[in-house]
Amino acid sequence: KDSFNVCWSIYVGWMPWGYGDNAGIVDKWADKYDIEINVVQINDYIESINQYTAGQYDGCVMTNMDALTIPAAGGVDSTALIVGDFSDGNDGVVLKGQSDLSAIEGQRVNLVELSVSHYMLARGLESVGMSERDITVVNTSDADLVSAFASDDITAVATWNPLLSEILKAPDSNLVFDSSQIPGEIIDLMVVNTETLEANPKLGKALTGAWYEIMAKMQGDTDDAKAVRTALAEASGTDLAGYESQLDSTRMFYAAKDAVAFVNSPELKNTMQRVAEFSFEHGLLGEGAPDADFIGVEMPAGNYGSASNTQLRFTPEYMQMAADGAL
Amino acid sequence: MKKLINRQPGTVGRWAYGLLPFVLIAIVYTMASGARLADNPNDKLLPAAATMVDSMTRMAFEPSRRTGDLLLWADTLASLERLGIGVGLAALTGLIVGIANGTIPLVRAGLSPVITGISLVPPMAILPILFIAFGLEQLAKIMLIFIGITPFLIRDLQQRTMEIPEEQIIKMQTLGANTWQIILRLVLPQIMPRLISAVRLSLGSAWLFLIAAEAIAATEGLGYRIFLVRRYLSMDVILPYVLWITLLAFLIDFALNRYSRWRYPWFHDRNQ
Amino acid sequence: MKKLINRQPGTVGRWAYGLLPFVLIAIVYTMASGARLADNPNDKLLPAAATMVDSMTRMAFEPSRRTGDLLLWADTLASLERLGIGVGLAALTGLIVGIANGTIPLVRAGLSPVITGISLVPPMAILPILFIAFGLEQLAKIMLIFIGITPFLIRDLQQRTMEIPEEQIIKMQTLGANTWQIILRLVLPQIMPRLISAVRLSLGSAWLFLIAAEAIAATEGLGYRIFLVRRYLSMDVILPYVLWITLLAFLIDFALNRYSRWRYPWFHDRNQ
Amino acid sequence: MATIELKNLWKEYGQEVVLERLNARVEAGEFVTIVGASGCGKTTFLKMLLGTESPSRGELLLDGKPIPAEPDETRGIVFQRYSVLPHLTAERNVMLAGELAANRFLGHAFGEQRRVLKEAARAMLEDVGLGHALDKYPHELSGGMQQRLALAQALIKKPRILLLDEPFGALDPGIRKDMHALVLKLWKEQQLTVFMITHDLDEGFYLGTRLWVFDKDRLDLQAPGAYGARITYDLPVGKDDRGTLDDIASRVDTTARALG
Amino acid sequence: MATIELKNLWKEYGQEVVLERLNARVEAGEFVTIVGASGCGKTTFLKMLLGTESPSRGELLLDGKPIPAEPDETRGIVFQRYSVLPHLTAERNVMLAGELAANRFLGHAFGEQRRVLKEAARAMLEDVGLGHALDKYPHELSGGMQQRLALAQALIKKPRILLLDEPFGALDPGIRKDMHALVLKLWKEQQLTVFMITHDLDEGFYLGTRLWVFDKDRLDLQAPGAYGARITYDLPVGKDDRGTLDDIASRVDTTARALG
Ligand SMILES: Nc1ncnc2c1ncn2[C@@H]1O[C@H](COP(=O)(O)OP(=O)(O)OP(=O)(O)O)[C@@H](O)[C@H]1O
Ligand SMILES: Nc1ncnc2c1ncn2[C@@H]1O[C@H](COP(=O)(O)OP(=O)(O)OP(=O)(O)O)[C@@H](O)[C@H]1O
Ligand SMILES: [Mg+2]
Ligand SMILES: [Mg+2]
Repeated sequence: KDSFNVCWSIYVGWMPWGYGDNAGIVDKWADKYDIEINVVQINDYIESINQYTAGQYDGCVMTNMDALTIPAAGGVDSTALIVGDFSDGNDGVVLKGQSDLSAIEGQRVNLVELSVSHYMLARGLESVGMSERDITVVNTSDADLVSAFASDDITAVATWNPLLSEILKAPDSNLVFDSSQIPGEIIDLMVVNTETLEANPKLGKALTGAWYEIMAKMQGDTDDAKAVRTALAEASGTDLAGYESQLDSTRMFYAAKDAVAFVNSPELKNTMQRVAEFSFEHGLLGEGAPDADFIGVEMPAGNYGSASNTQLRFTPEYMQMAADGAL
Repeated sequence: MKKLINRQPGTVGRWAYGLLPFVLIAIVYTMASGARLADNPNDKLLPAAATMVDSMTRMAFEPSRRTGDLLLWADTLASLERLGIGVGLAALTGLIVGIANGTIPLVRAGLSPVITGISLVPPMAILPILFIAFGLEQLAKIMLIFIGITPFLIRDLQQRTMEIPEEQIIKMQTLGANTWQIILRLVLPQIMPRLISAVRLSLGSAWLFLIAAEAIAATEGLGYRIFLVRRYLSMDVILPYVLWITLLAFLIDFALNRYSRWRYPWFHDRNQ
Repeated sequence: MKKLINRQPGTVGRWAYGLLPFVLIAIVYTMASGARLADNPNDKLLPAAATMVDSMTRMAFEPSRRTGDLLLWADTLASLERLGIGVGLAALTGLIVGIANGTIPLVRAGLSPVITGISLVPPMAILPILFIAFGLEQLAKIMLIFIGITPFLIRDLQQRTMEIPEEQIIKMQTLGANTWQIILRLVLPQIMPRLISAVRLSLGSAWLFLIAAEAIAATEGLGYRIFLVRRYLSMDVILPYVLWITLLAFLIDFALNRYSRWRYPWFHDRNQ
Repeated sequence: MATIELKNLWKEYGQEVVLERLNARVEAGEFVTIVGASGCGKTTFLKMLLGTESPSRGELLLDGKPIPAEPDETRGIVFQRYSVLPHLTAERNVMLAGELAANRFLGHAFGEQRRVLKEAARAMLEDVGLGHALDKYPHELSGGMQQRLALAQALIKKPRILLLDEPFGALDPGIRKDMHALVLKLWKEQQLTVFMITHDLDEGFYLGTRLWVFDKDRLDLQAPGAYGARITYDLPVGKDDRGTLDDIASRVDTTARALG
Repeated sequence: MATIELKNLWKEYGQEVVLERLNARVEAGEFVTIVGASGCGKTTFLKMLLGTESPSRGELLLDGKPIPAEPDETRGIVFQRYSVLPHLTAERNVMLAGELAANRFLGHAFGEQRRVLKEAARAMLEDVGLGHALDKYPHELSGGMQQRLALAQALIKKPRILLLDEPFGALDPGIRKDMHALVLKLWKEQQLTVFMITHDLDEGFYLGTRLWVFDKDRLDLQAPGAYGARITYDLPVGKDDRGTLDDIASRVDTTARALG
C-alpha cells in the first residue's frame, strides 16, 4: 500500500495541514518517501473522526480525549503521531452578565456535549467545588453557537476558538474559566492507525517531515511567515489579527523537541487518566466498559489502563527523528 | 402468455414480492456487519442485531445513569411534542392563509408573491436570525418546523381551494351566502380532507426539520440522541432510532389517512 | 358594492398589493438593523445594506487572496454542479422506477412497499452511514440529494403513471403495442411534463440537502461558505448568500416551467 | 315577479364577438328554452343573467334596473354538473339556504329554527322523489337523483328566476322524461321565470312557453369569432309545425359543423 | 372474418350478477348495436369482447376459440372519451399503429417506411374529414373531430372487429349525424364486424343490421344485483315498427329508474 488518506478539520492548530496540502509541502515529502498522501478537509469535526474510525482514512486530526473515546473505544488501535499543540486558553467558559464562574450554578450551559469543552467545563466546576449536577448541559452544535449566543435564551456557554473569541466580542460576555488554567490537558494530535503505521513507517515519516517544515515556515516575524499565517487565517474564515489572537492562546510546538519532551513527561499520564475517568463517567468508553481503565493507553512515561486492551499509543518516535533531523 | 403489463400477481405473490426487498436488505446488512465484526470485534459501524436489541432494551427500559429517565420514551415524547405543536401550528396557519388566498382575490394579490418568495428561502441558511427572533429553546425548534413547512401548506391549500368548482361558489351565492359564509360552509369543510393530505405530504420535511432543530440545541429528543451518540459512532443506538422514527412516521401517516377516510367519506369515496 | 369574493384587483392594484409585503419586510429589516447598530456599531447580526453590498462586491469581484478564485462564482458553480448532478440522477431514477412501478403490476408489487418504507427514513439521521458508504467527496453530497428526493420522485411519478387513463393503454394494445412499446410511446412522453413538475416540487428539499451536505464536508459551495462564516457571525455574507440562493431557486423553477410549457403544449394547454 | 329586458346586448371576449345585438323582453312566469350550436354563447348569456359576466355593450335589465353584477338569491341555478355540495347529505344540501339566512355569522341554525328547516327540507325532498335518500351524500346518488336534489336545493330558496344550463344532458332518456314532468310541476306551483338551455330541440319544444334559437346569422368561416350569435328564432311554443323544427335543426347543425 | 359466439355467458363481480345467460352468434360483417339502461352491463360485455374482463361462467368464442384474454390488434376500439393520445398530433396518432409494427423495439419508423405511413395516415385523415388538421393536437380539436380521429386511428390498423362504446354520446346532434354516415361508410368499405353501444334508441335502430337490448328481465328492487341483465331483444333491424321501439323504450326506462 503506498497511497494514504488523511483528513483534517478547521481549527487553529490544524489549519497548517490545509496549507501544507495547498503549498505542495505534503506532496513533496510524500514524493520523497515514494508514497502518495491525500489530504482532505472535512468541515464537521466529528464526522472526520467517525470516518477515520470507520476505516475510510488512515489518519485524522483530533484531541486526546476524542482519540480515546471514539477510535480507541471503537477498537481501532491508534497512534498519536504528532502532538501539534495544547490548548492554553483556546477553550473557555463564558457567562453573560456575570464575571464569576460560581455564578454558573443552576444555569443552562450550551456546549458541544461530550466534547473537550464538556471536559473543560467539568474541570472548571471542580475548581469551584461544583459538579455537573449543579447545572444543566444543553447540547448545541458548534456551528451555531456564535449566533445562538446572541439570543436571550443563552446565558452560559463552554466552547473553543474561533467561536470563543467571537462570543467574547459580544458586549455582555465574560470569560470565567479557560484552558490556560488546566494547561496541557487538551491536546491536539495527528492520529494514525497503528496497524497502518507499523506496516508503513514511510507514512509517519512523510507526515512528520511535512508538519515540521510547515511549522518552520509559519513561525516568526518575517514577511514570508506572515504571508503563511495570512493564508491560514483566510482559510479559517478570519483575518491575520483574528488568527494570531487564536494562536496566542494555543501552545504550538513549533520545534519537534518540545513536543517530544511533552510526550515524554509524566504529566501526560495524569492527564490521560483524568480524561479516561471523565469519559467513563459519561459512558463514552462504551456501555461494555466495566471501569475507567478498561482501555489501555501506552505512553513513554508508563502505561495507563488495561494492558491487554491497549488501543491508544503516544509515541515520540517520529517527532524524535524530526528533532534529530533524521527525516 | 399475457403481456407483462397485463399480468397481475396473486395475493400470495403480492406479499412475497413486497417482502422480498426487505428480506434482502436484512440479509445484506447481516452479511456486511458479520464481515466487519470478524475483522474488528469492536467495530461500531455495523453492529450485530443482538447488540442493537441490547442497546435498545437499555434505552427503553433501564433508567439512564445521568438523568434517571427512560431515554427512548423521554426522547420520543419530547420529539413528538415538538412535531405535534409545530405541525399543528403550520396546519392552522396553512389552513387560514391558504383559504384566504384561495378564496379572496384581493388577499391573494397581496400575499401570494411574498409567500412564493419565502417558500424558496432555505430555512437552514437563516438559522441565526431565527435564534434572535425565537431564542434557542422549545420555541425555536417549533418555529423551525413551522417555517419549514408552512409555505408549502399555504401554497398547496391555496391551490386546492382554487380547484373548488366555480359552480359551487356561485351556487352558494344564489342561496344567499356572503363571503364569510361561503368560507365557513363551503370552503372550510371541503378543504379539511385536503389539509390532511397536505399535512401527510409535509410530514417528511417536518421530521427533517425536527431532527435538524434538535441537532442544533437540545437536551432530549430523538434527533438529539442521534447526533449525540454520533459522537462516538454508536450505530447500535442510531440504527434502531432511525427505524423507530420510520415506524413513528408510518404510524402517524396511517392514522391520518384512516381518520380522513372515516371523517370525510364523501371525499374519499368520490375519488375512488 | 360586490361581495369580497367577487372583487378583483386591477393590474396596478395587483402589482401594488404584491410588492407591498416585500417593501414592508425591507423596512422592518432596516429599522431593526438600524436600532441594533445604534446600540453597538460593531453588531454583526443585522448588518446595514451598505455593508452587505460591500461584502458581496468583495466576494463576487475580488479574487480571493488565498486561492485566487472569485468566491461567489466558484461557490455557485460548485453548488449548482452538485445540485444538477444530484437532481438529474434522482430524476432519471424516479422516471425509470416510477414508470416501471406505475405500468407493470409485478414490479409494483415488489418495489412499492420498500420504497414507501425508504421514503419515511429521514436522510439526515443516517448521514454517518451515507458518508461511510459514499466517502466524503463529491459522491457523498450528490448521494445525499439523491437519497433525499428520489423516493418522493418515484412515488409521485408512479402515481402519475397510474393516472394515465386505462383507455389509452388499451388503445395502444389494440394498435399492436407490446409492453415496452407502451412504455416508450405512451407512458414516457406523457410522464415527461409531470417529471418536470415533480422536480420543481422537490427542488426545495434538494437545496436543503445540498446545504446540509456542504456544511459537513466541502471546500467550496454556497452551503460551505455559509457554514464557514457562520462561526464568525458574518451575516453580511450570509444574508446576501441566502438571497442569492433564493434567486437561483426562483430562476431554476421559472426556467423549468417555461421549458415545460414550450416543450409540452398539449399538457399545459389542456390543463388550463 | 320579474321582467327581463335585453336592449342591444353584446358580449365580446377580446377580439371574439360571442353575442351581438340581442333584443328581447321576457315577462314574469315565462319558460324560455334556449337551443343553439355548441360554443355559440348560450352559457355566456346565462352567465350574464346570473351576474358572473357583464355585458360588453347594451343593457340587461331586471324590472327596469341593470341586473345585479354578482349572483344572489333572486336567481337560482342548476348546472349540468357540480350543482350540489358534495360534503353535505341530501337533507343538509336542501337545508343550507335556510341555515345561511338563519345566522349570518355562523351559517347554521339551531333549536326550533333548525327543526322547521329540517321539516321544510324533507317536504321538498319528498316532492322531488328523494324522500328515501335524506342521509345520502351526493356521490351515493345517481346522476338523475343529483339533479333532482339540485332542483330542490335551488327551489326551496324561492328564487324569482330559475336558470338551468343543460341540467338533464347527462341523464338516461327515461329519467329525463321524469325530470321534465318535475320541472313543469314546480314551475307552475312556484310561478317561476325559467331560462333553460338544452341541446335537445325536442326537449326545447316540449318544455317551454317560448323557444329561443341562438345562431350566427353571419358566419365568416375564416374567422368564426368575427360575428356573434343572435336570437334567430323566438317562437311561442305550440304554434309551430314539424317543418320549422326541422328547418331550425338543419341550420343549427350547419353552424355546429362550422364551429366544431 | 370473424364469427363470435356467446355460450351461456355470465359475468359477476363478487355477489353482484351483472350479466347472465347470454347466448348468441354474430357472423362476420354484422353491425350489432346495443342499448340498455345505464349500469346494466353493456360496457362490461364490450370489455369481455376486448379481453380486459373475463367471463365468470360460460364461453365467449372467436372463430370457435376462446377470445384472447387481453386486447390485441384483432379488435379495435373507440371509447366515449380518452380515445386518442393527447401527446401526439392528429397525423402522428394515425401513424402510430404503423410505427409500432415497423420497429418492435423503438416503435418508430424511419426513412421510406415513414414516408409511406405518413401518406397512408394523410389519406385516412382526408377520408374522415380531418385533412386540414394534420398537425393539431387533440386538445385543439372539438369533440366531434376527436372522435373522427379515434375512428381513423382504429381503422387504419384494419381490425376484424370494431368496438364502439357510446362514441357519439358527447356530440352535438348535427355532428352526430355526420358521424353516423362516416361509420356506415367505413363499415361497408372495410367489411368490419361492429359492436356499438348507444344510449339513443333511434341511433341504434338507424345504424345497425341487428339491435340487442340488454335488460334485466327479473328485477329484485331490494337487491338490484341479485339478477343480471340478458339480451331481451335481438332484432334484425328494419323489420320492426314504431310500436316495438316505443315498447323497448318504456321497458328500458323502467329498469333505468329502478337502477338509478
Ligand atoms: N372567459 C372566456 N374568455 C374567452 N372566451 C370565452 C370565455 N368564456 C367563453 N368563451 C368563448 O365564448 C364562446 C361561447 O361559449 P359558451 O360556453 O357560452 O358556449 P355554449 O353555447 O354554452 O356552448 P355549449 O353548448 O358547448 O355549452 C366560446 O367560443 C368560448 O370559447
Ligand atoms: N370492476 C368492477 N367491479 C365491481 N363492479 C363493477 C365493475 N365494473 C362494473 N361494475 C358494475 O357492473 C355494472 C355494469 O356496469 P357497466 O359499466 O357495464 O354498465 P353500462 O351498461 O355500460 O352503463 P352505462 O350506460 O352507464 O355506461 C354496474 O352495476 C357496475 O357497478
Ligand atoms: Mg354551455
Ligand atoms: Mg358503459
